[in-house]
Parts: sequence; structure tokens; C-alpha cells
Amino acid sequence: MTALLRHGRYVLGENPVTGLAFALFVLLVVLAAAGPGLVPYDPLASNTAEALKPPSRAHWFGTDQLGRDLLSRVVVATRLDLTISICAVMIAFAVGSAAGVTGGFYGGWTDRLIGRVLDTIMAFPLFVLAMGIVAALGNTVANIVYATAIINVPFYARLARSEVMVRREAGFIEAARLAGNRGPRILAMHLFPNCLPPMMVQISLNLGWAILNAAGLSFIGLGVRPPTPEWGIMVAEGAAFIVSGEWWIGLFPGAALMLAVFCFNLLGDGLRDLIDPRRRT
Amino acid sequence: MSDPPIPLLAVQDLSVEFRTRAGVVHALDRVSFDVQRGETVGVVGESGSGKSVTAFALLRILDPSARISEGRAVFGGLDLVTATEHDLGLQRGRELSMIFQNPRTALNPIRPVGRQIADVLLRHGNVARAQVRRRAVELLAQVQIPDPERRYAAYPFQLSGGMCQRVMIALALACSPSLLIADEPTTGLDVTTQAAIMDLIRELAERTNMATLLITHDLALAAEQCDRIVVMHAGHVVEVAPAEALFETPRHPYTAKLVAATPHAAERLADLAAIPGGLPDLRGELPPCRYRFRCERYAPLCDGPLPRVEVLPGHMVACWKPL
Amino acid sequence: MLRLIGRRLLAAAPGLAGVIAVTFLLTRALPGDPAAFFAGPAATREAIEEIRRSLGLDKNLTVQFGLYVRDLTRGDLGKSLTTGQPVRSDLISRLPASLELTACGLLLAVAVALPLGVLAATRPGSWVDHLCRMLTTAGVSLPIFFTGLLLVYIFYFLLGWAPAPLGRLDAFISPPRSITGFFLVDAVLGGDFGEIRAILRQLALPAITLGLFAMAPIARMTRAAMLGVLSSDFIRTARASGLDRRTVLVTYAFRNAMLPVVTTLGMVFSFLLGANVLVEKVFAWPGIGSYALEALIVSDYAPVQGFILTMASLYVLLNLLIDVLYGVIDPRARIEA
Amino acid sequence: MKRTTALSLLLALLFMPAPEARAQSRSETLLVVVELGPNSMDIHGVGANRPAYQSSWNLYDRLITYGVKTLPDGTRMYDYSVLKPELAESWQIAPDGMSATFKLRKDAKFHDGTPVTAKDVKWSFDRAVTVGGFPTFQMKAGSLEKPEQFGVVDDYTFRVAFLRKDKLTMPDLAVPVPVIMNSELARKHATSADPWAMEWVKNNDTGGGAYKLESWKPGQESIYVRFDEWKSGPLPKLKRVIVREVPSAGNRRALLERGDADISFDLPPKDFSEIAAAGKLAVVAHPVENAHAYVGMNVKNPPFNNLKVRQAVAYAIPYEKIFHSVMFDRGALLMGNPIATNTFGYDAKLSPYKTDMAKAKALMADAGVPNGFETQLYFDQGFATINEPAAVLVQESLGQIGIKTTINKIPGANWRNLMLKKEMPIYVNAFGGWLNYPEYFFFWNYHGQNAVFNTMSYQNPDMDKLIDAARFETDPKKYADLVRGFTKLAIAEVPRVPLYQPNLDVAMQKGITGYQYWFHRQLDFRQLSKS
Repeated sequence: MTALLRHGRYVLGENPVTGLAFALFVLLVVLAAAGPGLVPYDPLASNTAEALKPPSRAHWFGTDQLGRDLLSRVVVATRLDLTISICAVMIAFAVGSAAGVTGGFYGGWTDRLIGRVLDTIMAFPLFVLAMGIVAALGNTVANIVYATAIINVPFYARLARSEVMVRREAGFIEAARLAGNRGPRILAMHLFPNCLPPMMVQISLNLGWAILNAAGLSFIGLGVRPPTPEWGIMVAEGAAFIVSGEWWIGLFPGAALMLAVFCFNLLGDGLRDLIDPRRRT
Repeated sequence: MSDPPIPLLAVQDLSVEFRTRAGVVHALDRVSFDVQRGETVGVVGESGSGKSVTAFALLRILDPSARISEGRAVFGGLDLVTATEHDLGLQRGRELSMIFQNPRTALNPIRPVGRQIADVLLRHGNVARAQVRRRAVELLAQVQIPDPERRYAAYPFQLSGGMCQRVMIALALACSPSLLIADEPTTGLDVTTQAAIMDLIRELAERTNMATLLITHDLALAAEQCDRIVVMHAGHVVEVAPAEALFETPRHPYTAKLVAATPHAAERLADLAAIPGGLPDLRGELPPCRYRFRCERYAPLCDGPLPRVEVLPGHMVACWKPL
Repeated sequence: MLRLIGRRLLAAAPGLAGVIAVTFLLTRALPGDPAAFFAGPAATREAIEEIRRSLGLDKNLTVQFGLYVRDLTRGDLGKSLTTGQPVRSDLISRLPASLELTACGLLLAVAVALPLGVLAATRPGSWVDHLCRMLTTAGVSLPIFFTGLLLVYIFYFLLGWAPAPLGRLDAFISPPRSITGFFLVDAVLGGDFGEIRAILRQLALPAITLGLFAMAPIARMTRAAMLGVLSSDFIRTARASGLDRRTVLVTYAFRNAMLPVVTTLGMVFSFLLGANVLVEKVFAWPGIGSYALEALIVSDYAPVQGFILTMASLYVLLNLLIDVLYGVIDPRARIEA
Repeated sequence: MKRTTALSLLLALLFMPAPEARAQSRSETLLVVVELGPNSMDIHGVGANRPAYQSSWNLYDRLITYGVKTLPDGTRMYDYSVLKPELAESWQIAPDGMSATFKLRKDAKFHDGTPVTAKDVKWSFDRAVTVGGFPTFQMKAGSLEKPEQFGVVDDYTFRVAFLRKDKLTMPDLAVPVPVIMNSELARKHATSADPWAMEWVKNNDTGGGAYKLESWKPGQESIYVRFDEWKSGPLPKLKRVIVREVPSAGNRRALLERGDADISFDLPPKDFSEIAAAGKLAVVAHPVENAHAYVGMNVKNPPFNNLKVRQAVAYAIPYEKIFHSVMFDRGALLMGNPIATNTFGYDAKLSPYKTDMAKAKALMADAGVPNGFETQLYFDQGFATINEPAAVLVQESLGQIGIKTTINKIPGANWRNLMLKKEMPIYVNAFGGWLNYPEYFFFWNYHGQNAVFNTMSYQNPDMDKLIDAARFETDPKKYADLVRGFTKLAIAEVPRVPLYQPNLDVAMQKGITGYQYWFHRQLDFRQLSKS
């Protein structure tokens, strides 16, 4: 364990940006977990007398059109946005790698079949596919998660398949097979763990992208159901107020969204450096 | 005896360290040796003993995380260690060039081999642009590549390992350098190609009185090709001696073991004695003599600073209790 | 080369068939009832039934699918109820706008991200490396519509540098004589410098918005590819033979690093085509993205299906282009293909 | 490096100020920016949207039109009590009051030069009543139902026979639907499957109105140019009008404020209140006649079939809060009164409702549901800018009296569907009628025929009697009593809670004059001028 820790500290030390990203990630998790408890106001309580007030001591992030406190809404939204992106990415990771690994390992027509399904998803304009799914099944949080998950499946499947194809003939796989392990056990025990490192990088990049995708859906009106606070919707609402001068309504949720995506992307890079053997000179 | 001629290359107390995740690795520790003009010097030792690091340090093409902490390497009046990048750039490939181990990956995969030679010729400017292609084809012929005109436009993946190595040699000798560093040039090639490559290098060297620094783990090859041999162990030069002397009368315990471990036609496999233990971890604290843990002749005496004893003229050994 | 194209198209056929089927089902699953919507607010039940029959929506699904495929083979993509035009002519008139915008966006991204990636790779771990990573990651972290609106607010509303976000051309200038449909190309062919400048000014903000969004993946891939190539053996040989820094970096390292970057460019281009749906909405850009978005919201099937089919075939063409480009750069691919 | 110099050159080139736009053509051209453009040039077309009415209104002539009146605040609007000649120079109503004969202008021509005759009017009216869908419905609202009613006396005389003495018939001839089309031109493109040339007329201009269609790129822009030989009225001053679609409201406002666009009328209320306050641009505000936004409840199914519950809702609605923070006071507060402030029969005192939580809770107790219930609150995503914040405020206040609601934002196509099914328990919506008569509004929204707009599916025979009587009542006193009757009934039964009457706000550059408010809420280019 100590080797890993020292190794980790070295990478974080040598590379302050990844350190910063890691700190941000911890902050986000804390906000998501304890958020609702910390906030000064009820995120759903409207107060039209206080509507559209700029940031002040009473309302650090100012108030929106209905007088709701933006700081509270941004903080409380963390939980929902993280849940959406993490669930979506986990589903995509599970389904994607299962499909990729089975396709890569068994080859033959299973591989071609899975390949064709992946081609179909990949050929779809990703964003339009998500829009179609949410528009068809209604904009519940679950549907947004599924829509975001489906369009990410091909990334994982492709990655898993190439990792497995490379290692399928490797010596230790032959040995495991000779030792009487049947296909699925080999897959799970031997092949899959090897796919994990590059997958970790893809997961972190995807987390950021999933949040952006939810925000895009909100902008065209297919986002989460009002009045639940969610960064994407708040940015979409704020967008209409930029020209009229109430910049804070869109800016703070936008900033929160940016920080989260920023943190995930940088973590992705950091993870790659951590895992990439070549960098471990 | 007139005072000894000025060596083509004089390496004095060259030390190199690497900054890695697990701490600082002292790869080379005060390495010193000379190479005379036209001479062939061998650098032998187990893999990981610092042979290649020495070569890379001379050309300053070490990995970014490496640093030459001390020492000098005077080559034709220029100290390679402190030379500016510009000055060194003029030397590399013109006066001092190098060939590497796996030739196929050491060539640009997506650029015709002829063009790669032409690049070097153009860079060092001693051939007019119009003549470059003709000169490159000549070079290919010189290294005995069949049908050089057509091979000019071939890509590395279309040539065999041996053929690629010949291209490497053509590349290195394009501007007829005065010193060629060959880092394990024949490892990975079959025996017949190996012999052909070594003969080619020696023949070209003799023609232009070029010095050669042959880096290899194959003692037999070194014995056959080199005038003098430098033995390295864990970043230290433990013994320098003329080839025959080294084999007849090895004075450093490690050299003796190395010679014993080298197969001669006559001996049987069983007689080959393996050398116990392995190379020490160069990251931690190290005793002055890095062979100490593997040496049966160890005595408290050995804990003093590593000596350089001139047991015979031209025969140096870094050991308090030489054989 | 033709064999490669043939093989690639054949391989894509099942994917396209899948797209056609899924699009059909997806649009039929859309909740809205277009007949009700297009019968207008005062419509009675019979009026709606009448429209449903005229749209052929009353037949069962399999028959509708059969009709749809038959029309498809005849190149008839059906009629859009939102614009009242045949979908094919809408797409043909709007596709150049989307392609032109996406291409300019990608060009901008490449012009900035490639040098950044190379710079970051040549000085790993230095402040340049971190700056490049921070900058490109910031570009991709903001939702694209928000970046667009912010840029409009700053560069048009506050500073007045950029022209009005009024679509492809200022309202009072007539478009260049249409040869290819791509305004920029037509204008260049037309040779009217003022026209070229007007079109470029209009393209600037939306292209920058798209470009910002595409920079991160390109810069990151360039950096990784360059790092990989720079630590390879042939670069060491090049340096050992004294080649100057520019030759080593560009002719040797960069050319090799282009291989993975080209694949990323393909993926980023198709991804951008999807993402510029939002940019088109913000900049009133008459592309196929906003066209499909409008249709999707009112459950007007034909344009949505037409749009998705166009995108899918673009995706296949793009992959084909990448393979060809790959062949050009890497002789191994060309000779073995 | 040379690459950075190339990049900076490109950026400099891009951001240099634009060449001075052709000023001369700018002053004679009007640039209108809208959220949504026309989807057809044919008012009779299937699914023609509201912007299509604007194109048809300006491209085509009608027999007659409305007069103009100037309001106390100096703004001008159409006068629905006065009918003025357009294509018809003059007309007489028959002594028995069962027909009208129109004398057509002799010098009127269509855009392609062919003279306008009575047979064109006949063909156009027959088309309007037989093509079905919305146009036929609108003609029926004025008892114009059968081709037999329309007769060609001679080339320049046209006769309309009345089915019954309906005071809406004559006004209905001045709405956008009964246009006069160039029948010869249209018939050339008719086919057996499409006798009325719907396909062709949808994309082409068969009109004779004050403006010709220069070009139309669906989804982008439509350009109209003045028809100089137009005889049916004073020649308009604007030579050319460009209607450009800019989906983002923020950009539309930016265009106006920077002077790059001349006029826009579909901005969110907040922008209008701020633009009006800033004073840089001229904002003409006019409450939309015969219209109101309301919270509707389905009276057929529980829980809102219980009158007490509906009344509790009426007392729980935060009227002022919604009117101020959602509409920014752009309109007129109605507080439960179904009749619009500028429609006959409006009386502020009629409605007892105001925000009174105590009374609302008491009514919930009386209704037997003291601790409330769960239900779904719906609104149309197409009007989310206004309906979403309003729905959130309604949700919050209803929550205080135990009615817990989850909000459903429904995309356009599906909204019409749900309205037809009439299953939505409670929802936020709005309706505006063209003909400014109270009974016309009630006929659509409260009458037992259960039209699609009677979203509450409220059916009450007493209400129907009152509405039908009022439609054909000519005695002003009795008519006033009937109107008062059905208004009070609607307030007592409260199937829906009217909130406010929205404004039609139009923002324009100071140099634009001559704007006139029309019941169809679109722009009439003919009166506009630009200095």
C-alpha cells in the first residue's frame, strides 16, 4: 500500500493541476452529500419581493426571477447533477464493457452482431439520440440518465473490445484456459481487470461530458422537471437574462457546472499519468 | 617514448543521475576511459550496468529526467558535457554518430529510408541539394544493400532487420564521422548477419581511420572485434585493458567471472559458471565498491574510496585486492 | 483504393439499416400527435382524423415502415409540416450552412489545439503544459450554448466588434451567387473581397464557440500522441544524427503523431455536427441542426428522420475520409490495404 | 512563429468594423425579427401557423376591413365597430337583411397583372368553406358555411346570402381567412388530387395585396416588396420588409438595442418592461382583446369536480405575485373575471376572488378535504418563459392549502393532444378570440358543445342557453343582461380561474411610426413608415 501512496503523492506533487482537480472532486462530493443541510435558504421557496436581486450579503449568488436564493439552489443541485452523471456513466461502463469484452473474447458472429449495434449507436448524432429518447419517454431524471448512458456505451465497448482482443492470445489466458476455467470466469477474473486502467480515464472524461449533456437537454426544454434545481436548467434559464443584465442568474450555475466538468477532465488526465506505464520512468 | 598522443575522446569522472518516482538513481559514478583515433574500444557489462547510459550521455540524448551531475568528455577539443546545444548539434551525426540496437524501430516508419539519409546529408551541408539523392544511393551501395536505387524509396517495414541495420550504418557514416558509437548493433540479428554487419563496420572504420566504441554484453564479440575493452559494473568502470590481456589475465574479480561465464567453442554448457547475485539497487546508499555484495574477496579494506590501479601500462583495475 | 472504399461502405450498410429502423421507431414513440398539432387550435376531432389520414399515420406501424422504406429508396424523405417543404430540399439548402460552420469551427480548433498540444508535449510538466491543459479543458467545460450566448453578449452587445447574430449573412447583404452552396467557397470563387469579409465576420463567433468546444479532445490527443512519438527510438536516432529541432519535431515527430490525431478529428467532427444543434439555435444559423430540433419539439417525423439519416451517412463518409487520409499519411496502411 | 502571426491577422480582419451598410436601402427597408416564421403562404393551408397569418394578411386583399381609432394614449388600433372598403368599393345589405351585395374596384389587379373579378372572390370563398380545418371553422363562426351562399352577379359585383341573421357575418369577412386569390393562376397548378392547388399556393404568391413575396427561405427569412399598382388603399410607405427568424430572445433584444433590427413583438414581458423603462426604444403596449391567461380545472373528474375545491383554488392563487414577477405588469389584472378589460361586459366588481389563504383553507375544509390531495399541474412548454414561473408560484401557494402538485412541462405537439383528451386535472393556459364579442369568447370556452378550447369540459345547459341567446340578440339592453348573466355564472361555478389579460407589446426603433394593433396580433406593414 505504501508504494501506491508514495507513487500517488509523487504524481500529485509533480503535477499540481491533478492535485487541484482531486481537491475539487472532494469538495463536490462533500457538497453533494451534506449540501441540503448547509444551505442558508430553502432552494424552492420563492420570494417575489426579493426577485432578480444582484449578489449581496444576504444572497451571495443573488436571486432568480422568483426570488429564490441562487446559492442554495446551486449547492443543492450538486447532488442531482452528480447522481445523473455518475449513474449514467456507471451504466454505460457496465453495459459497454460487458458488450465489448464478450464481443472481443468470443469473436465470430457475436462480435459482428455487437459491432453492428455499436455502429448504429455511433452513427446516430449523439445529442439528437438523447433528445429523442427523453422526448419519447418523458423528461424524468431516470430517462435523462438512460439517454446519457446509451450514447456513452459505444466508447466503453470499443475500448474494452480492443483491450481484450490484444490480450486474448496472451500466455496467461491460455494457461487459465488449460487450467479448466470456463469462458466467463476467464473474462471476469483475467481479462477484465486489464481493461480497467484505460477505462478509468474514459470514465472521468465521460463524467464531465454527461453533465454537459444534461445541461444541453435542459436548454432545449427536455431537462429535469421544474422546480427541481439542476445546473443545466439554471444555466438555460440564466441564458435568457444575460442581455438584460442579470448576469448572475446564469453565471453561478454555469461556473459550478464548469468547475465540475473541469475537475473531472483534469482528473482524467491525472489518472492517465498515474496509470500510463511510460510516464513512470 | 613520446608523450602519449591526445586521445580522440577522453571521458573523465562522468556521473549521471535519474530523477524517478521512486527517488534518485545514480546510474553512472565517475566513469573514465579514453578512445584513440582509429581504435576500436569495447564497453562490456551485464545489461543495466550503464553501458548505454554512457553512450547517450556523450551525445546528450538522455531521457529528460536524467542529469549529468559531474565530469567531462573532451572530444576533438570540445567538452561534450558543457558544449552548447548548437555546438553539440554540429558534432552529432557529423564527427560523432551512433547506431542502435533494434534497427527497425530506430528508423522513421513513415519516411523512405533514402530520404532519411538525405536529411542527414542536407543537415550537415556537405553535399549540394541536387547531389543528395545520388550520394545517398552511393551510401546505400557502400553498406552493400542490393539494388540501392530502388531501395532508396523503400520503407523500414519493407526491409529485413539486417537490411535496416545497414541503413542505420549508412545514416551514421553519411558524413564520415571520426567516432562511431555502436550500441548493441547486432543483438537480435541472426549469427550470419551479425558477422556480416561487424565486418562491414570494421572495414568502413579502417578505410576512414574511424574510431569505434562498441557497446555489447557479448564478451566473445568484444574480444574478437576490439583493441581494448572497458568493463562496467553498476555504473562503475571496474577494469580497462587490451583485449587479450583482459581474457588471459583478468585482474578484477567481476571480469574474471564474466570471462568464465562467456561460452567458448570448446567448453560444454555445464562449465559455464553463473555469476551469483544481481546488480545492486542504485537508488539507495551505496558502498564505494558496488561489487562488494557479490565479491568473495571482500575485505574491510574494500570500504575505502574506489582506487584506480595501473597494474600494467594500459591495464587499469578499480579494486583494492585485484587478482 | 476503390476496394477500400467499397469494403468500408459495405461494412457500414448494416449500421445504416439499424439507424433507419431505430429512427423510425424513435419518432413513432414521440409523445406528440402531429395530426392534432397541425390541425390547429380550433380543430375538431374529425378535422384531426382527416389530417391523420392525409399523413398516413392511421395505418399500422409495419405498413408505415414499409411505405417509409419504399419512399426512401426513391429518395423521397417526405414532407416537413413545420416548413411545408419536401425534407430533401430543406436538407439540401441547409446542409451547406451546417457543414460550413462545423468545418470552420474544426479548423479554428485545429489551428489552436495542434500547436498547443505540440507545445505541451515538448515541455511535459512545465507551466506551458499545465496552461494548455487548463485552457482547453476550460473551453469544453462550459455548456456550448452558454459559451455562445456569453460571446454574443460580450463581442456583439457590449463591444460591438462582432456583427449581429443574424445567421449566415447580414440581413441587408444578398448571399453570393450560389455555386456550391457554401457561402465562403462561393464568395472566394466570386472574388468579391468585401463579401468574403462579411461572411467571415458572420462566421467568426459561432465558429469560435464550436472551436472552443472541440479544442480539448484535439489538444489532449495531440499531446498524448506527441509524447508517445517523442519517446520512440527513431526520434532518438534523428537527434543522434544531429537533425535540427524543427525537422525532428515537425517532419519526424509530428507527422507520426498525426495518425491518432486524424482519428480523433473524425470523431470530433461527427460529435460537433451533433453539438452545433445548440449553436445554430443561439446564432439563428439556418443549418440542419436547428431544423431538426424545431421538428423534434413539434413531433414532425419527416425532418427528424431525414436529419438523422443525413448525419448517419455523413458519419460513414467521414470514417471513409479518415481511412483515406490515414492511408495518405501512413504508407503501411496504404500498402497493406 | 509564423503560425501565430497568421492567426492574429485573421482575428484582426474579422473584428474590423463592418463596411458602412448600404444606408440608402436600409432607410426604405424594415427588418422585423421574430422567434418563429411562417410555415405557409396560404391562410387555408393545413396547419398554417400564426406567423403565416401575417404573410397572408399583407400579401392578400379582403373584401372589407376594419376602421382605425386612436386611443387616449395616442396609440392606434383597429376599430371593430367600423367596416371600411378594401377590395369592395361599396356594399349594401338587402332590405330583408338576409344578403349583402359588394361592388368591386374596377382597377384592382393581382401581383401578376391579371385584373381582379368576382369569380376570383367566388373561387376563394368556396375554397375557404370546403378545404376544412381551421379556415372552414372560422368561416362557420360567422355563419358563412356553404358555397351556395356566394354568387357572382357580374364581373365586379359579388353577392353573399346569409343563412341566419348573425351579427358576426359581416365582421367575419374582414378577418384574415376570407382572402381573394388569383383563381386563374391557382387553377393552372391544381391537380385532380389537389383541386384547390393547396401544394402550390402554399409556396407561392397568388395575391393582390399591398405587398408581393420577394423570397421565402422557410425557417430563415421571408422578404416582402411593395406592390406599386395596389389600388385597395393608400400606397404603403415601406418599399421592402424583411422578416428574419432569430430563435434566441436574448439576441432579438440585443439586435433591437444595438439598432440592427427595427421591430420585434415576441420578447418576454421582462424585456419589454425594461426596454420601456430605458426609453431608448419605443414600446407600444395594448392589452390583447377578448383574451385571458387562466388556471383551468377539469370539472368532470375528481378532485376538481367539487365546486368548493375549485373556489378554494380561486382564493389560493397569488394573482399579484404572478402578475408582477412573471408578467412584470405587462397587461391587466383580472383576478377571476373572465371578461377582458377592453371587451363589452367587463365589470371589475363582479369577481369576489383575491389571494386569501384563510378563506381558501376554510373552503378546503368545507369541501371535505382538509388535508388536501396530490395532483398533476400541466403547462405548454411552447410558452414556458411565462407559464413555467407562473406554474411554480401556483404550485407553491396551492401547497400551502394541502394541494400537493408535481409540474409537467409538455412539448407543443403533445399539448394539443392532452387538450383534446381533456384529462388534465389542473393546468396553466391562455386563449384569445379574434372577434371582440364576449359571447364569441364564451362560445369557444364555456359552451356545452365542448369545443377543444373548453379544456375544463364544462357543460351546463343554463350557460349554453345564455350564450346562444346572446349570439343572436339584437336588443342592446337584453344583450347586456345576457352577457352579465353568463359572466356571473362563470365566476360562481369557476371551472377556470382567469389570472390576467396579457399585453401585445411591440418594441421598435424611435423612427418607426404608424404601428396599429390588430386582433390577429401580427404586423400590418401597410401603415408602417420609417424615417
